[in-house]
Amino acid sequence: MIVGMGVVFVFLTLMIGAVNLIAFINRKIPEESSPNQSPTSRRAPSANRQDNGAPVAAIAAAIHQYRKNH
Amino acid sequence: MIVGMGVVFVFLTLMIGAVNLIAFINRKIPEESSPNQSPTSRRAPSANRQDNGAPVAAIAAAIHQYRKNH
Amino acid sequence: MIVGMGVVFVFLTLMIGAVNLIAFINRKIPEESSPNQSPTSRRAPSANRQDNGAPVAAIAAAIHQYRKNH
Amino acid sequence: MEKLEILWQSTALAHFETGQVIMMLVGLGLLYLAIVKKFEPLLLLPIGFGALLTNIPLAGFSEVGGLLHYVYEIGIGTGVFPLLIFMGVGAMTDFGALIANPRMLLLGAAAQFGIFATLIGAILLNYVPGLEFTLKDAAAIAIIGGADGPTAIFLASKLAPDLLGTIAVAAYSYMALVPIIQPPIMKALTSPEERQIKMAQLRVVSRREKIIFPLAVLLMTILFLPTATPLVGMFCLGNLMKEAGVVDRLSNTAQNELINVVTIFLGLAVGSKLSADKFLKAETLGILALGAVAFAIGTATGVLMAKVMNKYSKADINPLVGAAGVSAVPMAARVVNKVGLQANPHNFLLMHAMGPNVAGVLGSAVAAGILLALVN
Amino acid sequence: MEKLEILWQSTALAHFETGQVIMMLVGLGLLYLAIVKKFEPLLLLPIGFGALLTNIPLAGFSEVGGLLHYVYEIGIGTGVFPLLIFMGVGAMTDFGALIANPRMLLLGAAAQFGIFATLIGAILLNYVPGLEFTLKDAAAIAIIGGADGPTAIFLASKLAPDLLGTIAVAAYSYMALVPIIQPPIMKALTSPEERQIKMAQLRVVSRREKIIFPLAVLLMTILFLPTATPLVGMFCLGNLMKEAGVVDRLSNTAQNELINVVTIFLGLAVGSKLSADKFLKAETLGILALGAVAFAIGTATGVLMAKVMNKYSKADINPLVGAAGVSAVPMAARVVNKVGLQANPHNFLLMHAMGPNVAGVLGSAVAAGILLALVN
Amino acid sequence: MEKLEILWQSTALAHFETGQVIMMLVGLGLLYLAIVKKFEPLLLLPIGFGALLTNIPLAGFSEVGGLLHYVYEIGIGTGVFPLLIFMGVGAMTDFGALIANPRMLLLGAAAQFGIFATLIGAILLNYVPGLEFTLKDAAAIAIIGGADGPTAIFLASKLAPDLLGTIAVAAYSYMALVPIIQPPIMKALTSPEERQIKMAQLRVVSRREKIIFPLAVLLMTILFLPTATPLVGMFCLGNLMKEAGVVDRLSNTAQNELINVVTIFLGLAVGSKLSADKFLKAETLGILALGAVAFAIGTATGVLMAKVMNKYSKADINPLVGAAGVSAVPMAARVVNKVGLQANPHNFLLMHAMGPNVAGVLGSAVAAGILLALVN
Ligand code: NA
Ligand code: NA
Ligand code: NA
Repeated sequence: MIVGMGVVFVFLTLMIGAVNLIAFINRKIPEESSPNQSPTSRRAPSANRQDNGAPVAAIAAAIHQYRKNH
Repeated sequence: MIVGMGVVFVFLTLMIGAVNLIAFINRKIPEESSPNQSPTSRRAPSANRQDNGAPVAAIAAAIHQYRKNH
Repeated sequence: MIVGMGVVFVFLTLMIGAVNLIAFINRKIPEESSPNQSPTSRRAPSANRQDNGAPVAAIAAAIHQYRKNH
Repeated sequence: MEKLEILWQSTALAHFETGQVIMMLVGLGLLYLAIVKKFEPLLLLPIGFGALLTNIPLAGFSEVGGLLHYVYEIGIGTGVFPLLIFMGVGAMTDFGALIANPRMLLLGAAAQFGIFATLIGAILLNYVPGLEFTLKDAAAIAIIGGADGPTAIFLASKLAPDLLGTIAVAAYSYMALVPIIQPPIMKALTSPEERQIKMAQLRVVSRREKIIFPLAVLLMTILFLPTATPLVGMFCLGNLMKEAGVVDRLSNTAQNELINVVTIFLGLAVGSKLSADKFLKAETLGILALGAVAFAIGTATGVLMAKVMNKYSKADINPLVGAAGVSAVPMAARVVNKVGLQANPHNFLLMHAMGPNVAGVLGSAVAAGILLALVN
Repeated sequence: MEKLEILWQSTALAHFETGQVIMMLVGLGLLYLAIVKKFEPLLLLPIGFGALLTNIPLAGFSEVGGLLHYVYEIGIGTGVFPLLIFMGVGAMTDFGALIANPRMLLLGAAAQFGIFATLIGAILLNYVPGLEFTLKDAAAIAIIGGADGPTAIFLASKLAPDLLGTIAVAAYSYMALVPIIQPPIMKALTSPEERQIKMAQLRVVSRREKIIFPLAVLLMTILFLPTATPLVGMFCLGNLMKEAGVVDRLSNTAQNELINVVTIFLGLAVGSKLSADKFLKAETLGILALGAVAFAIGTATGVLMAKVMNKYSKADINPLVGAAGVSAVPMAARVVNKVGLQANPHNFLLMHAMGPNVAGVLGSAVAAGILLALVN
Repeated sequence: MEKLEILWQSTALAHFETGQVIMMLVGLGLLYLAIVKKFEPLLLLPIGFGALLTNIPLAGFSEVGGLLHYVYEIGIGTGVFPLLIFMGVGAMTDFGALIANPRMLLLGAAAQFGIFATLIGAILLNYVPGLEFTLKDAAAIAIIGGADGPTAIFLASKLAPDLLGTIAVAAYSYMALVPIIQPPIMKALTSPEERQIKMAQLRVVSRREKIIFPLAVLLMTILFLPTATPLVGMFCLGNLMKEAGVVDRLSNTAQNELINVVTIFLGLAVGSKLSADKFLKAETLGILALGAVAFAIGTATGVLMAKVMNKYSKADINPLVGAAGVSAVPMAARVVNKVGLQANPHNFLLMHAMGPNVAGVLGSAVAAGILLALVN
């Protein structure tokens, strides 16, 4: 039991070191500002995506409907 | 065949009794009004749900776009 | 290699013929105008579909929310 | 040249047999019914495509190592696919109309008469020279009268795998033909006055009743008909997930992505059983004929039962709703509504027909359990 | 008459054993907890239903050829289902709070003390007459203290498949009971002043750190604890897919449709292990008791560790957040937040508790790897 | 102490071999390409992660009983995963541009020249000391020139499972490198005037033609090239589901959830084949070199074919669109569009390049069928 618990602690303590190391390196090497990583471009490209039209049309229709009724 | 058809009838007739029994008990023991069973709270809780933001943002963007064009 | 490449060409050339044939027949036999093939009716019917209400409600709520904030 | 010879030998042209050509035409016919005629396209499109694929010489789709072989063994040989479909259908089904008016269960029972009549018919067909049906075959064919695709596939996979393709095609075809088969029978057995009968509005059913209902159905099936529990159990699981209201994630997945994936593969696997040696025989004509008869009888007994109930019951019952007892959800209920509207344009029977309609699903699952218990 | 006899013999009534009846009541009890009490319904509903199905006489759900038999063998016998759940959970987990304050990992470690205390406890229970646990059994039981369902199922499937049903039910039940078990312990071990401690706001974590984190965790697990890599690896894969930002399609599927499908079948398969011969024995009471003890100890050691850290650290640490180290994401973190608000209505600890909370998931996966290495 | 020794022996540190370390670096490299460089991340991220997992000492991911072992056997050993991907891609593909201008099929044919040139190249590489490729190996390597990932995986799983990891990585890497590999070749083989050629607008294609097209493709494949029907058949099924318009439920699932789930596992399984003993050999360099050559040749023959067609055809054809014939949908078509815009900022070639682009998919599937027929 002591061995087991000890290993858990040693392991997670090492991980603390690792996270601190990552944070340290991260501060040293500033992330290059990449304009192509904007939220809009983060979608994975995929062949002939066509699922954009439908929801937009549905939303437009819903808005239209909503306006008529309110 | 007669046996088979008979069993179907017996079984489903028993079920009529069961449903009536449920309805009877249901009337006797009124459902306690549970405020935490409102429609909004019926969603199952799940770890770190984050799928709410995206559609709302998409809808807001769509509305914005729509307004500009109309 | 020559055999392989040749078969690819022969096969796809035959397919050109097939597509042209389809187009030809398609022009000869005009598609009967089927009013029940309108976009709205193209959805496959399915037992007790209930997924229509939710998104519309969500959109309406989003619109309402959006209007309040803008 | 030798290479060209190898390639020629590897074309299908050098190996086609007449039976395969005919079966591919059958496949194309099913695709036509699915796409142009919109006959149960969710199933008939994959079934038709599977029939095309399985009859290609040399491609080996349905031989060991082929895609359709795996799909069939894993999905249908084990009975898993129809059960998953049933779970999804359960998650789509609203028993409210049935709970509000439980006597409609009798209509769901009466319409199963078509199943047992067909059973006798199939056994009698043995007297026709050239037709041979074992008791198991007969039971599997009879279930076509249940008008429920997954139930038919499940029972056929257990009792008569060789007839599975034919039985599934017959079941789904006749389900699609409900708007053509049922109305004449419904009109022949009812008077215009009966067809105009208005039914009392259904009471509101509480959420608690809807939660307890699938559990009660499961419990009774467990007690009295355990052989029906695979089908009824998965159906009730789906319905419980829907009504419980605490696992909407699971319920939505069961009635959307999961059932869609299974439907694609179920269809392909069923189609893979449409091979010439199993389909192009006299038995197939017998099966198709029996299926039509079963539907007709089920419709008739449903309507007649409703007439009897109308006579002896306080509340009015429009006899048309009995026709919905064959299941074929929701098509049969819509047909009832339509025929009702022809008699009285202000009489909407749809909600009243939903009760017998979902009762019919239970009824045919129960009948399948009885057949399994009797002949297996 | 003979047919009626066959049908009677085919009812369950003629074959029920007392154990099966009791187990079906257990199944109904689990359904009650899931639906009415909303105890971890996503798992307990399918588990309860599976328990109903598996105890039906004659239906053979869990025998060779039955649906639950296949699902168990394919999904749990191989360990695949818990790993897929872990991938989905990884794709739902935000490690931001932990990366911002990595010392919280110590709390995730301390709370695993419950696991190892339970291990000793289970071994000691062998001295109680009538109870017999092997070392493997003891390790599988101990993991209940990890408060992480998939980890418990994964370890139990490897070390003690016979106890799997009981262990899974105990794990999920206690996870659901966190709001009842934890607060008294938390309050007993802390003073009102400690409970009011405010913690410094967490720094913003860059996207790059979030991408590198799962890779670093995987790398360290690979280097030091390869037996933990199945669990940790799939968790990190899910998290990497989420944070990478280039495979959102895959990440969304992993945390929605895929995890939902797997959850349904995982629950059914776990429930199928709730048979009378495996559940209705003295050991089950021992397991349930040990599970409760493990939770209590883990909560206590988490809080105590946080007190120690608060004493020796520059930055203030509210000892309550230590209780979140048991995992049970996100319930334990919410409990911390609630108890904190009782002490100071303006002190929101939720974000601070998320760090130890997700650290607890890693901690129990690591502990599972250690147990696998030690006893396998 | 003994326990500590057990734990030390159970760390990977005590067991790492150099090859495994190198392969894990390869895996990290693939993750870098996927996440930072956005090279085909949907596949390269899971492949890279799979490479990490499979090279962990002791974890046994790819040994009997390990997750990746099951996934590989079930998904790739049977050929099921690439076929499901193909079905999903079919459901995403719009053949409108190709039906409107069917001569573009010739460009899809010409670009497959890279495949057959590579086949010769791979056989010739046997003369390089240290390299040994059988005819089956050579055919599997050659398909990299088809620029179509699932086709390459399918063929490699049938002909050269040992090379599968390398071939898949090469195929997807070069597909991602299309924007770098193709433009110089396209510019070298065309004059500025040719690159400015405008093409006539495409006619509108009716829904009926789009429905018949996949059936016609399937029929011709069945007749002339049955060995290509697994790939072409599933592709046509997906496309038919999309165009039929009556099974949108199924089509949406095929192109979303189903393809996503399969992509995750396909990637992991492919990655699991990136083990040191199979990757770290001279052959790998040969394969990578041949893959690059195949892409370059395919691009060149596509462009040259387009030049010839432009010369002898009434309608103007911009030779650039020939480069899209390699497939790599939709990347190659986008590259064509971009290079075209550089020559004339008002000349949008995207729609015109989609024809040869999807023709290239058919072309490489056909080529795969020919290779299967010739060498198997
Ligand atoms: Na029925
Ligand atoms: Na834990
Ligand atoms: Na290609």
